[in-house]
Amino acid sequence: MVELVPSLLRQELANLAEDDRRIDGRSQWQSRDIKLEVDCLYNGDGSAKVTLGDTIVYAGVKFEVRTPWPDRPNEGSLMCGAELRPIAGRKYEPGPPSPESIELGRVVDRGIRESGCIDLQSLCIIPGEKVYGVMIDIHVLSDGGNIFDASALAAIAALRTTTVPASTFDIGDDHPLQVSKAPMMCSFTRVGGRYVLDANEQEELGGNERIHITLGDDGHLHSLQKGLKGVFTPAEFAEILDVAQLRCTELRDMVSAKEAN
Amino acid sequence: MVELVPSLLRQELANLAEDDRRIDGRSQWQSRDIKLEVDCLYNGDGSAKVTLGDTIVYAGVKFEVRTPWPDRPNEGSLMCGAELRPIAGRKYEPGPPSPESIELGRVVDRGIRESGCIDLQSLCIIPGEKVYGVMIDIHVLSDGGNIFDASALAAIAALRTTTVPASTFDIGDDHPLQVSKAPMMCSFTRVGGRYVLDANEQEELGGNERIHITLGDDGHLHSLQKGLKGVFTPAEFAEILDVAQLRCTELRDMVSAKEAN
Amino acid sequence: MVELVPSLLRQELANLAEDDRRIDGRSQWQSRDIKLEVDCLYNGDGSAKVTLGDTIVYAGVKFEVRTPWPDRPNEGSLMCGAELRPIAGRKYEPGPPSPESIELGRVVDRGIRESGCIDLQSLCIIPGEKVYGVMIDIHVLSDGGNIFDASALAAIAALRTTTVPASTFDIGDDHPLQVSKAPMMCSFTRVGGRYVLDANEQEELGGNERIHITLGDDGHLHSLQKGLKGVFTPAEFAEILDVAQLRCTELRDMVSAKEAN
Amino acid sequence: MGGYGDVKLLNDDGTRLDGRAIDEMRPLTAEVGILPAADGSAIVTHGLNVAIAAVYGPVEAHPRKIQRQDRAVVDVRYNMAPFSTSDRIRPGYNRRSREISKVTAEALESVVLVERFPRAKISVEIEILAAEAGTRCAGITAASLALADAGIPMRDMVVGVASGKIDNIVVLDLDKAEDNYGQADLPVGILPTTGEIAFLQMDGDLSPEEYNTCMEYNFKAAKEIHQIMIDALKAKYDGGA
Amino acid sequence: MGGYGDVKLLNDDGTRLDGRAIDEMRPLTAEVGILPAADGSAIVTHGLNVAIAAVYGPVEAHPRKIQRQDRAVVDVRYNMAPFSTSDRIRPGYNRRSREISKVTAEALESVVLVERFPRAKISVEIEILAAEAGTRCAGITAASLALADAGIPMRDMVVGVASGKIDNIVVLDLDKAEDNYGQADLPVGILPTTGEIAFLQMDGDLSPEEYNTCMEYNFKAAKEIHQIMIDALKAKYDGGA
Amino acid sequence: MGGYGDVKLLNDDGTRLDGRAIDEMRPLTAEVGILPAADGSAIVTHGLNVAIAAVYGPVEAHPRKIQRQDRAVVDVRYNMAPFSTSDRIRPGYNRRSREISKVTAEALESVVLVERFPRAKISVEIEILAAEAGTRCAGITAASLALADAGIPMRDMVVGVASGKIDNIVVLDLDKAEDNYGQADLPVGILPTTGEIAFLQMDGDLSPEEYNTCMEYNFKAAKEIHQIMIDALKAKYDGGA
Repeated sequence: MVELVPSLLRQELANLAEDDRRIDGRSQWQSRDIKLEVDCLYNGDGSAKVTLGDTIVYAGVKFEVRTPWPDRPNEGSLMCGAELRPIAGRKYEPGPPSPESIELGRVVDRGIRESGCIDLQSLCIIPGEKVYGVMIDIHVLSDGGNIFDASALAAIAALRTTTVPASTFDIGDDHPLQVSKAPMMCSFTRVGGRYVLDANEQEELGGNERIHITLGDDGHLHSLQKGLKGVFTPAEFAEILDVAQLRCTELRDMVSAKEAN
Repeated sequence: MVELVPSLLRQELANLAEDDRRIDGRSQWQSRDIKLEVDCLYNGDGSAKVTLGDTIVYAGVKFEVRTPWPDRPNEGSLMCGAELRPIAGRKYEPGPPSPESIELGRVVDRGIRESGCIDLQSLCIIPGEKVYGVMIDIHVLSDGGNIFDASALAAIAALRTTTVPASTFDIGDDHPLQVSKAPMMCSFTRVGGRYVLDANEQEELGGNERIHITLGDDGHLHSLQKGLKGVFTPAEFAEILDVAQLRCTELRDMVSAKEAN
Repeated sequence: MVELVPSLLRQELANLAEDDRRIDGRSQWQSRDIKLEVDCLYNGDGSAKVTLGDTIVYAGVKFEVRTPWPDRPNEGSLMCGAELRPIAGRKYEPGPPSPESIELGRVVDRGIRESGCIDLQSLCIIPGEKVYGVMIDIHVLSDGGNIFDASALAAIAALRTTTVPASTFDIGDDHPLQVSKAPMMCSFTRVGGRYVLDANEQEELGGNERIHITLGDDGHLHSLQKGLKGVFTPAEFAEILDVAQLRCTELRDMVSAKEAN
Repeated sequence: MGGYGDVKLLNDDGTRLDGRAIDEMRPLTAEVGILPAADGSAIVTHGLNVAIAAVYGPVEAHPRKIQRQDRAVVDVRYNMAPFSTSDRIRPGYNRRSREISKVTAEALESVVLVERFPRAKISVEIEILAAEAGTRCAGITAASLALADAGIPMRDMVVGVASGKIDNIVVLDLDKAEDNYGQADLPVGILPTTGEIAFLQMDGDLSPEEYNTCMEYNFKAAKEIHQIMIDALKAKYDGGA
Repeated sequence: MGGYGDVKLLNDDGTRLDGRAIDEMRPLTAEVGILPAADGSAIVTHGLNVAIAAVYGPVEAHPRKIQRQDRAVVDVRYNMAPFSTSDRIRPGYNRRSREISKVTAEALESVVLVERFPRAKISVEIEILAAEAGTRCAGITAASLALADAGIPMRDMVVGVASGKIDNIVVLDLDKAEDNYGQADLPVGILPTTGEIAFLQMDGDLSPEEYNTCMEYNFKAAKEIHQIMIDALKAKYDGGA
Repeated sequence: MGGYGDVKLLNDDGTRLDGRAIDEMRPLTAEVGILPAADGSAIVTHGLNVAIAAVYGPVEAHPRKIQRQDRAVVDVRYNMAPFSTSDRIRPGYNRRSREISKVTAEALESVVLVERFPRAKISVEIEILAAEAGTRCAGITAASLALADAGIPMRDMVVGVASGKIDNIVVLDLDKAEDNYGQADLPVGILPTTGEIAFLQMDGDLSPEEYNTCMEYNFKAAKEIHQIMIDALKAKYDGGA
């Protein structure tokens, strides 16, 4: 694939959009192929690997036992973080967490947290004394575009196949983590003036703002985020929300199929 | 006001000093106008805003409950810190605390602490178990010169109008913090070869060393600090100490008047 | 001594090596003079100063009382760290710990720890509740070459003359720390193509990889480390291991002599 | 959202605990030019929130690797003062403030005519002195005013405003209790003239219909706030006339 | 080494707890070219360890003060993912990972023909996704493969392998229990063609004779691993033929 | 100051707990040229305090933004070794050491002829190996000696010395107990030739009269210390003659 300098690339993307085409031949609302593997890492209490085009993301779940927050004595905690380390691509630099990685972790975190898929009270071991802390770590190994959707999918898929390592902490037998819902994220990027689903790396390089939508099983919104420079109209949002509803259902079915294996 | 490059500014300041004048028309021992507001911020257990010429400083007081230090089981703690963030002026950069902000916080801290105005034993809740920690945070919003005096005044004024939020911690009713004294800071900068009171930003830019003096109600010294490049003689110090005695009394009266409101 | 640029220096060192000579006149396996002082610092529970040619290193030992790790309730802990601060030489910069200082601390730590010279169970005060933590801090004041051997010697010499400050913690009378063995480190640097013992600063500047060997009282290996760019053959290692056995015995005798004083 | 359903947030007459109607905003005041040292500045009080913004620049961006050849970068630092919250927070940035800084900068870059200042940096400092739910919106509003006060050319203002859901009812402008115990919060940055959106975040649970109601309220409130902003600028530049 | 003598690590028949002979390696697999964005990449699984390495470069080194006039610098970051260990580890580097990064970089600089790329930087990223004792060796092997995959000229590969001592017997390739309760560990980086050593660490207790036995085992295993590495490169470049 | 009035610090005969008279200094020794690598160095022991100072430079200041066109900058790092205090302190700088570094640098800049070295940096490293009250003064004295040893031109030395108040009596040179339980401490940096003051800090409680007595003692002691400093320099440069 020819490397275009951004301004030429922008022009090329605009020309393609006018003909309702995309740089890799996909249609406007078409995603790249997704491959999902779960329970793929020793030492992860849950784990998943998502391959989305050239994007590769791992998520791992770990438990710890801790004392509850004083104002929430009957609740465990859930935390999701993301790392964007130099392995992920030429543009990533070593150093403290970048705003990009913080945003990624927090947007995925909110989608999972706000869907209520994990009952934090079910993570209580002894009220006021001991609760589980569940940590989801997202590790982007290759950024080929749209790392948000790949990360969110890896996170929820890892969670939904997680074993609570109770025996490690002398708290009875290991058992599956209860995850009652499957919130899914779907992201749109403005490319050549219009929104497309699942932008690849070139489309992100020559594109504008993006919108991340996390939807629950019932089609409710649990998390929204607009990132990067650009604005949108309410009408544009209404259109992509409809697309997101369809796409999230597809993704949810894929995760269910994986779990049924 | 014309921006002068430092060497020209130095010359100008020296010329003015020879005629016993200052760049903004004040006399040698004259301060700029001060405006003090107290109890001005929601969520601050105590708060104050000081406007001193073009300098604007806020101070906020917050309580926490903590375990006492093992060697001081009957004492709470007092801590004063200062932030000099980029909002305060063009010369301030983001990043970890600068030596300037650390010095500011520590000099104000020593003046308050060493005056004994807060009885640390009165901050004990349950000996050896629970004590109050009192945190004074100074936030400089605009550096128009002499941020030390503005900060020290904001800190003591905030403290003296602080409510101990005992009910928040289920330790009885809220009540005023006992502050038995009113230590005041008064700073002098060498400008054009001689010391002046309350230097403005231009005088600081073209000036030399400065001396910070904190005096108690009885005129005793509680804190001294010399900052920046320069030296002084014992005779010079004797002169400014006399000025400081007068000025600190004025400041103390202003705080008292505010409290009487 | 003339400062040579590295490539000229390399050539000069290679020429010397061909004639079996070294830049300061020593033979291949000859060390510089060592001077060892112990118990030389107020406030150190143990302390030592090593002067090795132009290299000067201090080590200090401090105790703290802490709770044991949950999986080792009957054991105290030992920790060794090193600081390479700008005072040590022109090439050292201020800032967070460099890889060089981390490596130095960890290699010295492993030699002491793995020799088993300190019985960690003897550092237990109340099982599961209170144990001693022993901290050895290495402080390099002047890097004249081979700071590893100087640091390791200072660390073990300080440890072996350490007093457990039990009375400070109200745990009975002060008493000597039991250190049952005397692990010694011996380092080799490739200079002019061959290994030499105890390289000086110039030899390090114009040399290649180095090998650090820590041997116990019985001649067993407790720690190995290869540092810097370069490779070696098993036959080369066999030769320097023999030299290390002799040298470590000499060093051990020197420490014993010091202790007998 | 805390989402603790056992706290009742609506009175029996349909009003809220503080007496507001469901589509009623907390009082908002604005003033510009309050900081002598800055190129532009503003203070916004929104309910009990106090947000102060300062603008420095445009100046040449340093170090050079942050420069953009074709436009200015807008550098935003959103910061909460240690004494601004009910529990003191440690000075310095945390993950939340870094995220808000990033998306606020991106919202402001969307309206500033950045292409007029190649290789420049425009610094926007947002300091929250008191927090009572809604600080990011108050910060955006204050930042827009400070940019205008600094004379930075913009194609529109960005008005920060939020709606949300409490007791299964959509309401405008959550206060602290509503934020703690409510079900959803939808803060947005609206361009009042063009009707576009430059800032969008949301968490909680909203049906698509509820989302639409939230947005209706948000647009309505943005108009009100915009007028207050215009008045504040006039108060300075027209001598209050 | 943990050195806890009360855990028996050898069966009565002389085999190890997992059934291996004392000079038997855990299974090892390798694949190259697995990361689309990198100039070279590889994954190595060794026992249950998973190590992924990527190579970026050579590119001009920045900032200039890290440049070397006569050669490239090899910059290695060895990092353990938070979920790679039995107890989660906090993201970011710690003292252990910094030390391993340093000595791994020095080992790779010893084989890369760095003098061909003056003033350049070659970045090697090693990510451990699962750790079961021996990650630094798996990382070195993966890094060598990624360098080869990136087409960086080298005078030999570096093969990471370790031997150690358990129950007073020298064994090849310690697994997790053996690492936790054993008596010594000797990880090395061997140049399989020249028979030289570019990486050496060791801790525990070994007599000189035991050291020699360890090294015998290490050299034997390095040959085996080298063959697997060659096969992995062939699988990509010869179309698996 | 600790200010714990229940600890008696003066004997009935008016002497202090360690037998000193109220205007008597602890023993002080000085030696220069002790560090081979530095351009100048010195060790000062004052009571049980041990302070070592090294000077590097003048060299061109880097990065360029710290350069001053018309003079050298003096960069001071005051650091306490972890084992220097009764409780071990964590390596690295803390707020106290950063403040002392700042005001010490400013004191030294007041005597070094910095205008002779435009755009240069002179680095002064002060390491406290043992602390028994008064380390900042010992550090200033050691730094002055190291600067002289490095041949840096100065218009005078800076001599570090402190007085304070215990049991309501002004005394010279507080030791550890007096510092912990005393009522005031006034450390200064005196130019012994000109009689000026380049360094001044103070905390506790002093009447203006007590301040004057402190300063009298300080000036008297500065003379004594100055002679020891001169002797130390002579011991090196005159071969001890």
